[in-house]
Amino acid sequence: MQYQLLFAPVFANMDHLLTGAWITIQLSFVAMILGLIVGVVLAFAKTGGPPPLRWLIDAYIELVRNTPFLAQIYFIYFALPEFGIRMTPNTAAIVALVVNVGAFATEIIRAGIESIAKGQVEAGVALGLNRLQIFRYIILKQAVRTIYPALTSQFVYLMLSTSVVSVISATDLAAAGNDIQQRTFTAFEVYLVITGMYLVMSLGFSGLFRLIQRLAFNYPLSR
Amino acid sequence: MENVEKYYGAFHALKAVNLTVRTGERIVLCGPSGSGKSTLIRCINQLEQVRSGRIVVDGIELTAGPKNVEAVRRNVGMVFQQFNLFPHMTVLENCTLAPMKVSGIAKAKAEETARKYLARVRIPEQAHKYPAQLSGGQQQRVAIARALCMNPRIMLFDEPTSSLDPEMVKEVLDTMIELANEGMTMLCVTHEMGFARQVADRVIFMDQGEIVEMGEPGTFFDNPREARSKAFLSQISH
Amino acid sequence: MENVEKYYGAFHALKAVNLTVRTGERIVLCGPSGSGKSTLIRCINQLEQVRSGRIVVDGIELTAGPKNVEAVRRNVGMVFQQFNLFPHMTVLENCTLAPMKVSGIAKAKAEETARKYLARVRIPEQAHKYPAQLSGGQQQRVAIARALCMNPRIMLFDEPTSSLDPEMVKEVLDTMIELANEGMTMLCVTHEMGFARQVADRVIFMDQGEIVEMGEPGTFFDNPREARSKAFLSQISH
Amino acid sequence: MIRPFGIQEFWFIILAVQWTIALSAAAFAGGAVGGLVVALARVSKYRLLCLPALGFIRLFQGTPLLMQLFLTYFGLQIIGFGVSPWVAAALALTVHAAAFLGEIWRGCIQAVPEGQSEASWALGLSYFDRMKSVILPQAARIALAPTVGFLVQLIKGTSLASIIGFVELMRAAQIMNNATYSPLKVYGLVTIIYFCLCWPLSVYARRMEGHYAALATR
Amino acid sequence: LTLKEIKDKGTITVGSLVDYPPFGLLDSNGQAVGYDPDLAKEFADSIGVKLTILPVTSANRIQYLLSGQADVLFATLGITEERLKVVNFSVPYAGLEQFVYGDKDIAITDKAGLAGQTIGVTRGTTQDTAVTAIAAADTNVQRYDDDASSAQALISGQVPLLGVADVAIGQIEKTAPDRFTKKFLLRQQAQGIVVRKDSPELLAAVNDFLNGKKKDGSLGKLHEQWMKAPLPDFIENAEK
Ligand SMILES: Nc1ncnc2c1ncn2[C@@H]1O[C@H](COP(=O)(O)OP(=O)(O)OP(=O)(O)O)[C@@H](O)[C@H]1O
Ligand SMILES: Nc1ncnc2c1ncn2[C@@H]1O[C@H](COP(=O)(O)OP(=O)(O)OP(=O)(O)O)[C@@H](O)[C@H]1O
Ligand SMILES: [Mg+2]
Ligand SMILES: [Mg+2]
Repeated sequence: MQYQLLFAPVFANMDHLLTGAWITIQLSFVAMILGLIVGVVLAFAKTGGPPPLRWLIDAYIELVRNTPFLAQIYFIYFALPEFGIRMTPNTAAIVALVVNVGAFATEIIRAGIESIAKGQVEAGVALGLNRLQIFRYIILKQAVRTIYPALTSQFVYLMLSTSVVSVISATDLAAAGNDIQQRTFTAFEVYLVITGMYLVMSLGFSGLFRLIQRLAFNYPLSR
Repeated sequence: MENVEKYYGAFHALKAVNLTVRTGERIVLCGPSGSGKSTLIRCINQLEQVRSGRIVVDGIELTAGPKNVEAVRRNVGMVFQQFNLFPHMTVLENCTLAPMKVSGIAKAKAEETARKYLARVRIPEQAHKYPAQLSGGQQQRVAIARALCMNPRIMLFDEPTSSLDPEMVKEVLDTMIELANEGMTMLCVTHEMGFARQVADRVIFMDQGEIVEMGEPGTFFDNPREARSKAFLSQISH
Repeated sequence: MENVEKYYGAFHALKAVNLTVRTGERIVLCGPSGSGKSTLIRCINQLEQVRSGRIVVDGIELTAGPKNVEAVRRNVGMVFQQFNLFPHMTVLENCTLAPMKVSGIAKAKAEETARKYLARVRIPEQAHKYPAQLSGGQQQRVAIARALCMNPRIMLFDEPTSSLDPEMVKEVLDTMIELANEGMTMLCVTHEMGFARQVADRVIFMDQGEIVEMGEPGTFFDNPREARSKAFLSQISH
Repeated sequence: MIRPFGIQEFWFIILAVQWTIALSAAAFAGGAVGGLVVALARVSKYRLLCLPALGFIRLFQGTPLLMQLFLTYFGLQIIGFGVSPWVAAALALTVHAAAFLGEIWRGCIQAVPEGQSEASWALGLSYFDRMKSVILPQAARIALAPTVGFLVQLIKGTSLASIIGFVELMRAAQIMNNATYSPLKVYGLVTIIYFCLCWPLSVYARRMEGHYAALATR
Repeated sequence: LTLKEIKDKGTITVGSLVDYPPFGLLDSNGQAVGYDPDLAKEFADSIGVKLTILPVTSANRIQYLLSGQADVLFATLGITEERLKVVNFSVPYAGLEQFVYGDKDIAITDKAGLAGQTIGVTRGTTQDTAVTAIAAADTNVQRYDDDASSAQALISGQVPLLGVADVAIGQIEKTAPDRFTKKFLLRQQAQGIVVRKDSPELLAAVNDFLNGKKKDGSLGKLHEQWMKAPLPDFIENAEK
């Protein structure tokens, strides 16, 4: 049996795929920004907040880190309505992504904060800055610079994990691909093409991150 | 400073330390590694909390409550062995951060002050560089300028020259000597004996968390009373 | 070493350096930071590759091919500023690793040799500790013993004492002096002038990638010829 | 035909754990071997080794695991190497793990101070001895925590093998959910099981991280 | 593979759903059972080969066949024009009635009522095709990966309406009785057994097998056993 690769139906539906890719980019981007904010706030709270708050954050992180994203998204979309929280699929997808990446970002940023030399904080204290000012003006930028690689690969990973949000009928790239392959029965070809599109997007995101790095963290490190 | 006791866990780092520093006085602290010199001066601006005893700075009792700590920190400048400049800010930003955020001074005014002090430590032209672009000696002088920008009444130095290459030690010491000559109250941990002889009003020798000997530099160096001081002095001038 | 040129990218680190070291000679290299001292001695055991010029060690031309590099590396021991002991191995294991793996010596024999050299650097009792459990001075002496275990014909030292606390400098220098007295060929980057005066046959002063001055320690220290050497010497003995 | 979510369904899901574990173990074992090769190639100074390793990492870190699984299973069949879902899933996850572990370990190898390499060189050690006796043991200590961390990610990643019909934990849950229409019970159970698998590993990883930090600051 | 090659090999690989009761499910021993697997067993016996059931996923059923993982699909596939373009169908062997189904309070009786509504379907099923065909421009069609997810979307209130087959409706009614009603019939959908276009003899063998079983009534019995209902008339009488 000889399998004939048929790309024509895939390319005929390219607009559909591009729309899906655009939604994937939007989902990732919004989730990334919100997740980063969650991460920064929680990391700050975790490195100095009152113990009960820290336990709560720990519990959140452990729960998210140790369960599959698929299960998390099921829960948010199908179970939360029982508690009266109802969201559209794309909103639920964003919420799930933020919840997920927020936990990872918190851990990464916390590690970054802890990697800052103690002397930096002491210098801030000696100058009379308060805790929030030290965090905001001294630690944050340096911390993000040290963990920037880890953070960006987490974000690329996030972008790739959006491929499972189609289970709750969100309309991302993977969902668009599924729709097309169901109609044209060229699953292999469709997946090959969208895999290529994901690759382009992740390389694009990596490039964008490098650009941001060059612009935002342009201060020289010690010789 | 009265009867100050400091513990790190079970480790007794400062043992009943008593010390009074008068305005304008310049004190050099020395002693072997681990003797508690850093601990002592770090207690003065509460980088370390003491177990018991009283610390009064400029009439304000530090050990009495967090409000006082704030007030004292504004009056105490500190320079560290590792410079601890903020690497992500230019020299100028390093110097203006605290005045702007802590004292609420306007940016233009803060920069003016910063430039004044940078000129005083002889590096006015480096204002827009980042710390990593400066030599160690220049960095340490920026650190001194940064502390001065808060108009402190006392300056603390913790081995300001010991992580510098030999060529750069002098430029930093010169800056410190100038500062001393202008009448700044200074407490300085250092092993630079030349500096101590030249500017110190008193030299304090510590060992194992205690003040072992205290005296004029001339007397101390040439004629130490205690056996421990003698042993130490002979070691560092081998 | 003939006409050696070394570049880091576009940066010209060594400029037409010529140097001949006789067997048993003890040479001290000094010069300001960045002058190429480390680069020079690192070229000798090919930690850095040179752009052009010839390096001949013990009759073997290093620059001629990889085979020769292997042979030369066995005859050259090196001690670094940062000790670079292997932290996951005990002192004894640090010392026996290379003899066993490179020279294929049996474990018992290698340990015997190692103990001999550890005794010689005066720390026979530390053989089963890990580097992190030793003081800096002890670690550096282990590093010396480790290099000696390979029976090198030349020893290179790159600022072996400059990351040590002042109290520990002496114990390492003493070890080096002993070694020198036993007739080891040594090339040593250091700013310890006392050591240089005591053991060096020649002092070489480098600046900006060039050998500026070369001479007997007495002559060099008390009566330097070049302006740059004078400036440097006055700086480090301020 | 619908049946309630009973003890039998419960056991069906519980027993599927063995396949999740088997898949994770196979992928981890294969990925460790591949990852070591990739990491060594990546830190090599020869471009001929370094660049392909980089390309490999970029490719497999830059595409969704879901797609990798699908393309492996159907792609192998198409080019004439039909394999069972089990083999395909193990293979795809192995390659995935090799890419991630390769990148993690590269970082760990590079985190060993340069001076260690230099000292080994100065002692005359060969490349093999230098790696085996000096660099890798130290890198391994740094690598332990992130590696265990990745193992957690891998275990969770096996849930995507459900796309090619391989019956591991997540697929078992889908099947039971379709039979019982009790998603909260089914997915609740599955979530708890994943948590029980992953959490001890996470705790261990963090303990190791703290341990290493304590060593490093000495 | 041609029929002859299958016979030479001695086994036939049949793709079946195992997550679509009562058509296909797993029994307590993890064996695939149900209307599809049982029928496949009888077919394998009829041509004298051993049977291997390959569990397939509903979303990728056809890919298993096209890429050659499965020789034939007994996988509850509805016969549609689109599918006929890439594969061949046997004579119908089962039928489903598909409805628009949803909240009691929603008063809809025909496709015009779908305007402005949100309706869920299972991705790639024939309901998907049917609903998509009649949906108005402002109808929001949400596609889930399997029937249980679609059903859960309805039950949890994420969608008020569902395009769904009678089999699934039975299941939903048991979980959430009296909350939903059938709105209108989408269509009657006949299911066929699927083979690749390049195996005509295999198709002929399947058709012979099915026609034989229809004639002697045993297909009806098997249907009765699993579906608790006789073979629908439109299947019984269909000639293809
Ligand atoms: N954060 C800490 N936790 C525990 N012990 C500490 C801490 N900081 C300092 N110590 C201990 O307290 C003692 C005094 O330390 P201190 O830093 O004041 O010494 P020092 O005189 O400044 O020495 P050096 O010359 O090395 O800077 C030392 O034995 C040190 O090990
Ligand atoms: N790997 C490298 N890449 C680029 N430049 C380098 C590198 N190593 C050294 N250099 C440059 O080469 C010059 C000589 O360096 P070298 O380390 O030999 O100086 P040195 O005399 O040993 O100084 P120090 O006393 O600080 O150790 C310096 O200007 C340094 O910046
Ligand atoms: Mg100190
Ligand atoms: Mg050097």
